[in-house]
Amino acid sequence: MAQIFDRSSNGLARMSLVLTGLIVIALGVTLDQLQRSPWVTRQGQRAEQPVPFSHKHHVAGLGLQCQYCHTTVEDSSYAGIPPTRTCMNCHAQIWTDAQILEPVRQSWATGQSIPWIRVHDLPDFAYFNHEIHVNKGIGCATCHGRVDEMPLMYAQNTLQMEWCLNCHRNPAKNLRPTSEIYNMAWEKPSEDRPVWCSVKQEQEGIPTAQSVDCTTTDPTQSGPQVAMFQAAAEPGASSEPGVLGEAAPVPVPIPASYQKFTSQDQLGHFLLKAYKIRNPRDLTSCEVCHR
Amino acid sequence: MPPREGIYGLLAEFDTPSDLVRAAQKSYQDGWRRLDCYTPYPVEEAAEAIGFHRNKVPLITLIGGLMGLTAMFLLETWISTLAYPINAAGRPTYSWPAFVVPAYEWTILWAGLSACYGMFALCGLPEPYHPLFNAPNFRTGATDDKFFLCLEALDPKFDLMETRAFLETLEPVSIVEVEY
Amino acid sequence: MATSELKPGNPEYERRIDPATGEFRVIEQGQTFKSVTAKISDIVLTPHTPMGWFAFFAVGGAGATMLMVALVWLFLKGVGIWAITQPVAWGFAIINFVWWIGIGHAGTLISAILLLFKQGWRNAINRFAEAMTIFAVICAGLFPLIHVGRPWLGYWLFPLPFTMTVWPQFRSPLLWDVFAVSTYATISVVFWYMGMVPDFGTLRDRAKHPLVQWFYGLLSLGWRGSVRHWARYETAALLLSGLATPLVLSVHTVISFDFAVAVLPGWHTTIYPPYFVAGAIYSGFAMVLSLAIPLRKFYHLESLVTERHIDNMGKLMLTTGFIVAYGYGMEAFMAWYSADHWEAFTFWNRAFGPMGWSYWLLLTCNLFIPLTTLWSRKLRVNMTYMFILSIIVNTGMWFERFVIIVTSLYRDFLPSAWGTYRGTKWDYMTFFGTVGLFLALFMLFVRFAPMIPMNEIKLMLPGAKIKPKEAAAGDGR
Amino acid sequence: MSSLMDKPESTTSNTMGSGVDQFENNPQAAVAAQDSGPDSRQNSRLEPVQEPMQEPMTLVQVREKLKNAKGKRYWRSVDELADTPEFQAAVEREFPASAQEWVDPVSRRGFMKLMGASMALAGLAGCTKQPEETIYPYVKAPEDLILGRPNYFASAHPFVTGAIPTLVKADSYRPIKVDGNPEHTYNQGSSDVFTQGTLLDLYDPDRSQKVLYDGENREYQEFAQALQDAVSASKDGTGIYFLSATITSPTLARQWSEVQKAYPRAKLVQYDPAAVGTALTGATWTQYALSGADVIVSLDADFLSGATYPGFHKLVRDYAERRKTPDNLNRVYAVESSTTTTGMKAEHRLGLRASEIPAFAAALAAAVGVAGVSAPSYAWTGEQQNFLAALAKDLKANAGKSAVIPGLYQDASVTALAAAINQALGNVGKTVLITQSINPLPSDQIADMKALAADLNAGKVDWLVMLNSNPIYNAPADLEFATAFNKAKVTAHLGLHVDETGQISNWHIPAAHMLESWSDARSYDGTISIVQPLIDPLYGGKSAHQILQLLLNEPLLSPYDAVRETQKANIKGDFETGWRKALHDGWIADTALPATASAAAFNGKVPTPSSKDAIEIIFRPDPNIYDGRFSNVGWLQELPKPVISLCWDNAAIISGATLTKLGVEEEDIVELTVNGRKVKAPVVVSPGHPDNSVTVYLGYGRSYAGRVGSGAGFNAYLIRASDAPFYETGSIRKVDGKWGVAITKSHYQDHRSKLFGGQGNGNNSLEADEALGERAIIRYATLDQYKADPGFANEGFDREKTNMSTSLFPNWTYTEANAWGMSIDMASCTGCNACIVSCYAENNIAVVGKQQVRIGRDMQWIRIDTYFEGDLAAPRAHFQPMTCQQCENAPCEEVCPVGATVHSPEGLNVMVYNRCVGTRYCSNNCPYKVRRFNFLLFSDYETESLKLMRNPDVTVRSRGVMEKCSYCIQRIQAVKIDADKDNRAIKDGEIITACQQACPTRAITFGNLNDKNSKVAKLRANERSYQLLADLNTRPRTTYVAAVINPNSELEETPVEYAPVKG
Repeated sequence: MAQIFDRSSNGLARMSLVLTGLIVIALGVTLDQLQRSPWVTRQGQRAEQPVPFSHKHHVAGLGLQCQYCHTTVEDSSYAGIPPTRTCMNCHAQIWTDAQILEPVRQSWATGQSIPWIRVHDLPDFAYFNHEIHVNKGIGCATCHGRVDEMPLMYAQNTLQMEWCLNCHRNPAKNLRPTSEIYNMAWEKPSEDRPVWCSVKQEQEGIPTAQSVDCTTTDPTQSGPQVAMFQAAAEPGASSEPGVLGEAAPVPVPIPASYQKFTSQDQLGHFLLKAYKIRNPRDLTSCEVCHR
Repeated sequence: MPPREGIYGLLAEFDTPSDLVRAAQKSYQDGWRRLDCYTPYPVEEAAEAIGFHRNKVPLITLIGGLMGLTAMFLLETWISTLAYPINAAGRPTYSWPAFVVPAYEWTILWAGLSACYGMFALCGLPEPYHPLFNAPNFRTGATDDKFFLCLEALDPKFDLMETRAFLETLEPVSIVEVEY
Repeated sequence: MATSELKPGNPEYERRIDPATGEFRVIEQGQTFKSVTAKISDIVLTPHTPMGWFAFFAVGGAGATMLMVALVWLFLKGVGIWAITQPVAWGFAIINFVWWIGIGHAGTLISAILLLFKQGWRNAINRFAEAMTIFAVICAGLFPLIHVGRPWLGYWLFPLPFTMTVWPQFRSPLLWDVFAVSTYATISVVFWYMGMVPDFGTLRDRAKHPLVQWFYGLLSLGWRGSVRHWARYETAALLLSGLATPLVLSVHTVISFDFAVAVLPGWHTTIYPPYFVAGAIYSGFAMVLSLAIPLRKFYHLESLVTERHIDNMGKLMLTTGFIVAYGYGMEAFMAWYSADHWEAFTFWNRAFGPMGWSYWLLLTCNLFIPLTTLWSRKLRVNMTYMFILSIIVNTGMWFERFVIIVTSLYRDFLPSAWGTYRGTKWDYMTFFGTVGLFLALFMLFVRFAPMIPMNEIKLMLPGAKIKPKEAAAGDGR
Repeated sequence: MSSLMDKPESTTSNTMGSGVDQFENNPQAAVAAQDSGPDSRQNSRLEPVQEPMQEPMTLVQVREKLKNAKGKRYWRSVDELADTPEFQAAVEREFPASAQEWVDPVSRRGFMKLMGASMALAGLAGCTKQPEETIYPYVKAPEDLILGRPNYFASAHPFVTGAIPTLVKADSYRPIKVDGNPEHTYNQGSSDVFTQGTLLDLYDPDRSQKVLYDGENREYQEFAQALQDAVSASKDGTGIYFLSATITSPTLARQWSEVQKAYPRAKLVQYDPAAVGTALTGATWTQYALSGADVIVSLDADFLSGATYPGFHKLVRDYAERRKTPDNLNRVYAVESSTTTTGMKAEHRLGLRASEIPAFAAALAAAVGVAGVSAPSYAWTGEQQNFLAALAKDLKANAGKSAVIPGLYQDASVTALAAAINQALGNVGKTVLITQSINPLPSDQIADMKALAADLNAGKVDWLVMLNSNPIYNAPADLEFATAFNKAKVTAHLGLHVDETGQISNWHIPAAHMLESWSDARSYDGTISIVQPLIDPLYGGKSAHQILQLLLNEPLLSPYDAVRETQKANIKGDFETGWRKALHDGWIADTALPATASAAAFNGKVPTPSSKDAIEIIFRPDPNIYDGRFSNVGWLQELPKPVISLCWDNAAIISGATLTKLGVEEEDIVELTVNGRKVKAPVVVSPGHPDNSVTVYLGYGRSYAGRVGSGAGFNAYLIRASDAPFYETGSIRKVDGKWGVAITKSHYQDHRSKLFGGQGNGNNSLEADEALGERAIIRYATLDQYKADPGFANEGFDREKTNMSTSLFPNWTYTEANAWGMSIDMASCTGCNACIVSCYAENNIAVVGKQQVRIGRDMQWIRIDTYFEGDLAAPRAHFQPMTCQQCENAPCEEVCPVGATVHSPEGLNVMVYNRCVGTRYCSNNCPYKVRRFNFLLFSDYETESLKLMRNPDVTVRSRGVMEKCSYCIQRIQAVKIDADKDNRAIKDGEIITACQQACPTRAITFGNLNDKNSKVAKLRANERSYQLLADLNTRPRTTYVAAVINPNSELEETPVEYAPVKG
């Protein structure tokens, strides 16, 4: 009786077993990478917008304040997308016949919205709230990246749950003085870039943002330019009851006991207390983001 | 490895397990070590006869089982106490009694798999090609009702004529040379 | 036919009865290595499939198709097409799941536990019992997947690194199920396949057609019956049965935890683990009988699967049946003895509530009929009776799960939340669909794999005895 | 958006005390959790009314549009495209016949659902990409809008029983919640099922959307022209008839009086099927101040169950205030012909057949010594005599401290007698106050209706203009209105729907919803509230004001100006400031009506009761859909009616004895016959219903209500005659067939012997015996028992409190943060259901439909458990609001394999919908069975108008997901964020749950248990507080305050013995 299989088949048989194992592993790794890949998250992708609006030009170039357009970022969950009128404030005078602005003028004329493509798009079951973040020392750039360096807007981060938890589990590493919220160029303190902070007697009903003030220039020399927190100063920034009530007292810059910080870790933990940030157990509880 | 040339060994065929066992005992006493018996069902006496007493399968199984146990229990503990500690039903995050069950199952799973794969690995299976299949009478009987004793060429005592003569003394039904 | 008709002296008697014990022989006289090989492997290797096979396969196939239809609709519309509701949020799906898993148990029990107890008679039936186990587990495993509201998220039950960084909740018995059932399925398959490797070798060597040779050649992994291999093989088999035994006990224990861990009166009881395991084995043997009796007739295997097997299984059913009965008794007793109002009411409601009929049906099928009749050896070896009984018991066991799940749920703590339950056509289609699937798979197995382990049978033949030289002359093979 | 945005009147309620108005908002919250459809917020801007109509596109263009869309994108395009007016125009032109199925979202919907499902399957959720979403920003943003924060507008819900002042929550100017006005003295923030339901009524996708003339589209101007021509042609208004629902608006009344001046022969007929012939249409108006009443007698008055009774909110609140503490309990006697929560809550209830009640009233009057009234000779049973005697005695003992309240749907003599008794007892001026009617144009509606029918038949009617009325459906049967109707030369119908009348009228004009138009109305005490619109009319609807105005000299004067015109008279001081204050506060200060008129004198006529074995048929407006006007409001259709827990249908409600007497079973169909008029109805048994009488609810059997209301129930108007609108003797017989009804609570008779814990007699309800027995789910005591043993609620076997040391595990502590908890007062709750509807609106709960409810799949997060204690022939009911108990050791959490329901640090049992895979194990393991599962795709993702309505702070749950009460976690989170922002603690009462907000009896209290001074903490410390199923050690955060009742010792029946189980 003859052999059914050729000599080589022994090798093949064992090889195929090994290969199967490898393929399974490879598949697993691929899927794991895929779920985090820009293909899924749209991270870093520049959407086809009706108007190629450049944050770089408007922020870095013209030095527009974030809130000039995103007006409600401090008072509402929703930062706000500027109405066409905001564009027309300037573009009624300048670039009045630029081709790329046609959609804007269209919108202004017809009363139809400019249909922007949503770049930072959370799932509908995730409830993100801008006001609390900016009021508690999370800067725009922390999530949105260096918008002032983005000719076309794209998502700097994945906005996936693991990314959110990353900070909710340890907010200290991203906290900054609320005076620096809109500072795109803000960098973590270091030996050569220290930060000085002081807490004035913080009292019930006065937003923590106001009882803390920080400066990047040594307050011991030259009177500190104390950075002010916009929301509090603006009268009627929020028309809601309870919120600050009548406009809160504008703190006077007294060179109080300033503390010097040379590392994000120190600063973070200081602000953690100063801003009364809830502990990670609270911040990672489901109802914080899902309702 | 390059395919070897020449003779694999001499294959003696027997009708009854008893004959085979006796033949095997004789060969072993005669000093043969590179030899093997082939039977349609497990004949422990034959294995004993050619001096195959214990194997490593139990050890492999034990190791596998322990790995399964520790792997799952650690995973559970890490997940529930470190990765995302959550208050579920007011139970402690480290609810070890609950962790026992999956750990227990994985112990069995890994042990079982190691037992099976270990066994095949030790046997060098899969091995669809084997010189013995060249023997004309092997496949007709070895898995049916015939009993074979094979003295292999690799054994220092092996010499075609002498070995054949030696086998004759065991009163086999037949003797055939097996080519590689 | 019953033993009484066999008089000592007549060849029939000699062939089938063991003079030593007067019991039926495990293997009828006159079987040789060759005859065994031929009988079993020819069923597989014969080129012409019997018409009957096609008939059964067609029935099974039809059922499987019906299952597919039901599943497609289920995925399109949602589990709402079933009767499940508030408060009975688990229905047929879980009933079927527990029922199928239970059936699976007998296979493992026969191949593992009886092996440990050195019950030689198991050899003839363990192979297809194991096959039964695997197909039953396949049918069972289907249900946990399809019964969830969002099946496409089922993979969340496994501890994998998703971007949510959220993990399974290990206190949930459902999660324990995931591990128990998957382990059970894997080990059963491994055990089953390993057992078949040598027999695949036999098939390889007997096959005529090169393709068939090649096919079984692959499956046999090149098995050549070296006694060294046999030795390791035996050890592995022994170890596996040693592992499968605690496994099979744990699986239904874990499934009973699904209920025992819950707070629901009628579920929250410590008797469940033993009671479930016994019930599982009980129904399992019933299913083995429902398969074995037609098979031995159809393929003329009476010489290998003898009355002895049926008889023994009958006895085992009697035993497990009584353990189950003890379980039922305990429930009633505790309802009274615990003086716990919840228990008392639940028991009253099971027996006398609007769904009391199911409770009495289950008692009839599981206790009254079998436990009274199985005492009689006459009936135990009466194939027709045993076949019908096996069907009855399986029905009864299905209703046991119905009673446990539905009648505990539909009236629980808050009377205001009481409801009721009646299965929809989709429920029935899914259930009978899995029965069809099971049948189809089993027919495939019968056709393409050796349904009786040849090597283990041969081991028991007189020819396998090792005798000193002188006696050796002319021993019958 | 709403034209409001640039009107100064729109005011955020920043001076209002309540904290409920601080919400954050997620721009896309209202979209599917699973497969996200188009964004709701943006759609809200793209209402058809705003869309400038463009050239209809050709089908070629359509194909163009779809060409480069593939897969899911493709289907979404079809959906979006199909909603554009151009497309609809195109389709209508190409193939008019099949236009509907393309344009009608409903028929598209079924298909889209399947698509959605298969999509979900196709992409294994986790790995699917979200579809690209578009942002439609404003072109010119309104000044006072902060996207993501709601605005609040004070308004009122005009209703025939008196307007309910409301505070409406608007998200970017879409009204998304209607609640009571917390500052208004009348309802103090509470509301009722109707008021809550008006929200869905506004967004009802079946509202009429086009002006129609004989079925063809027309412009409103054409109608206006036609009407004006006709009127001016008629010179003095001859042949011009207006048929209106009862006029509640002073402005409308003023406009009518001006019309009368201009056209003296024009006629106005008011007709409200639920008000006809009742005190509501009379010249006088009786108010009750129950806070001062120790003894309250209801003569068939259902003043505790809903806004069907005038002053409900105040009456029930005053009633409940006197129940909360045992030291100052009032006592209620109810004599009633049907089963209502009033009777069920009453200490003593006497079920009488409707026609016996006038006699009983007379007898009572005589007994308390009302001059000139003699007790009619009637064979009262012994029980009835005892009741009468004891009642009279008690009343006399409490002269001046009691109130006798007559039923609306009773013979006029009852009202008069009640007034007489109050007079005699000196209650008037103390607990009873009589003013002139708050409805500006009282009239004898029956007579007017008869006259109108006559004029129609006489062919005198040239123009019949119907304002928000539907006579074809609900006119008295004996008037044969449909035939008379056709004799009118021109008929015009103003209505929210193209209803039965709209169908056959020449003209149909879509009406503006009360949330879309300006008006005014008086509440219970006569205080005027301004009804101000929250949003531009979605479908260009018109209000009655505009119609009447057409006849006046400045025909285009807007309702806004008309209302200002009227109120100039009422607003003191500088008008503009007064007006703005009125709009802001929600009412015009001191416009309450003075106690002038005295009650209509009793004319001595008391109708004699019908013979005891004659069958009486009682007509009542439906507690949920009233006279049928709310037929198409799914929330109200699915709402279990008080006491009988029936939904989606009305029925012939009879007593158990009558059931046996007739030899029928529940769900059998019977034929009710009154004076030869017949109607078929399913039978439903109500415990305690008087024998030989049948209660039928009006408002069902609509044929053109819409997708929800059409075909539900039977039309009781068909047997309701003008001369007997309340009750009439008739006959009842079984006919073939069954009609399955949806009843949400089972009630089995308890046939168990004492051995098995039953009562031996089969008279009790099994559920109640269990609940009041060892399960100790309902715990209450009589005043005497309470005095003897104040701790009764937590004493004795099976009533022990949670023992914190029983657990094997170390206890989780919730001391550092807030620990939310709820307390529910069993004494106060009257089961009026307002909480349920409020929850619907707040939490985007889906309506599932009758068939699903029948098999037990209703999705209500809060339900009112009803237990009937004692003999089902004369039970006492206990109402128990049941919702997630937020157990600290939650059984549901332990068994969830994916951790979709877990515990928050504040002790809440949070449910994460998007993590749920739907094993339903949690529901099985929930002892309270308060979890709700989306067995099918219950939420509607396609209907655009409903998307506008959704609360953007709450995820819309998709198929296969478990959901449950969350203590309104979205409100908690909103307040927490604001508090953190301001660096302050959360004030007690700052967070109000939706159910608490709606509750007229303040039975529900929510707050922080760690704050020892919070209301809820105090209540929890109350000796009468108990936890449900505490013996399971679930440690619920919700506790119940056991009721103490105040029975009259002379009438006290022997309390039921609950024998413990003897195994």
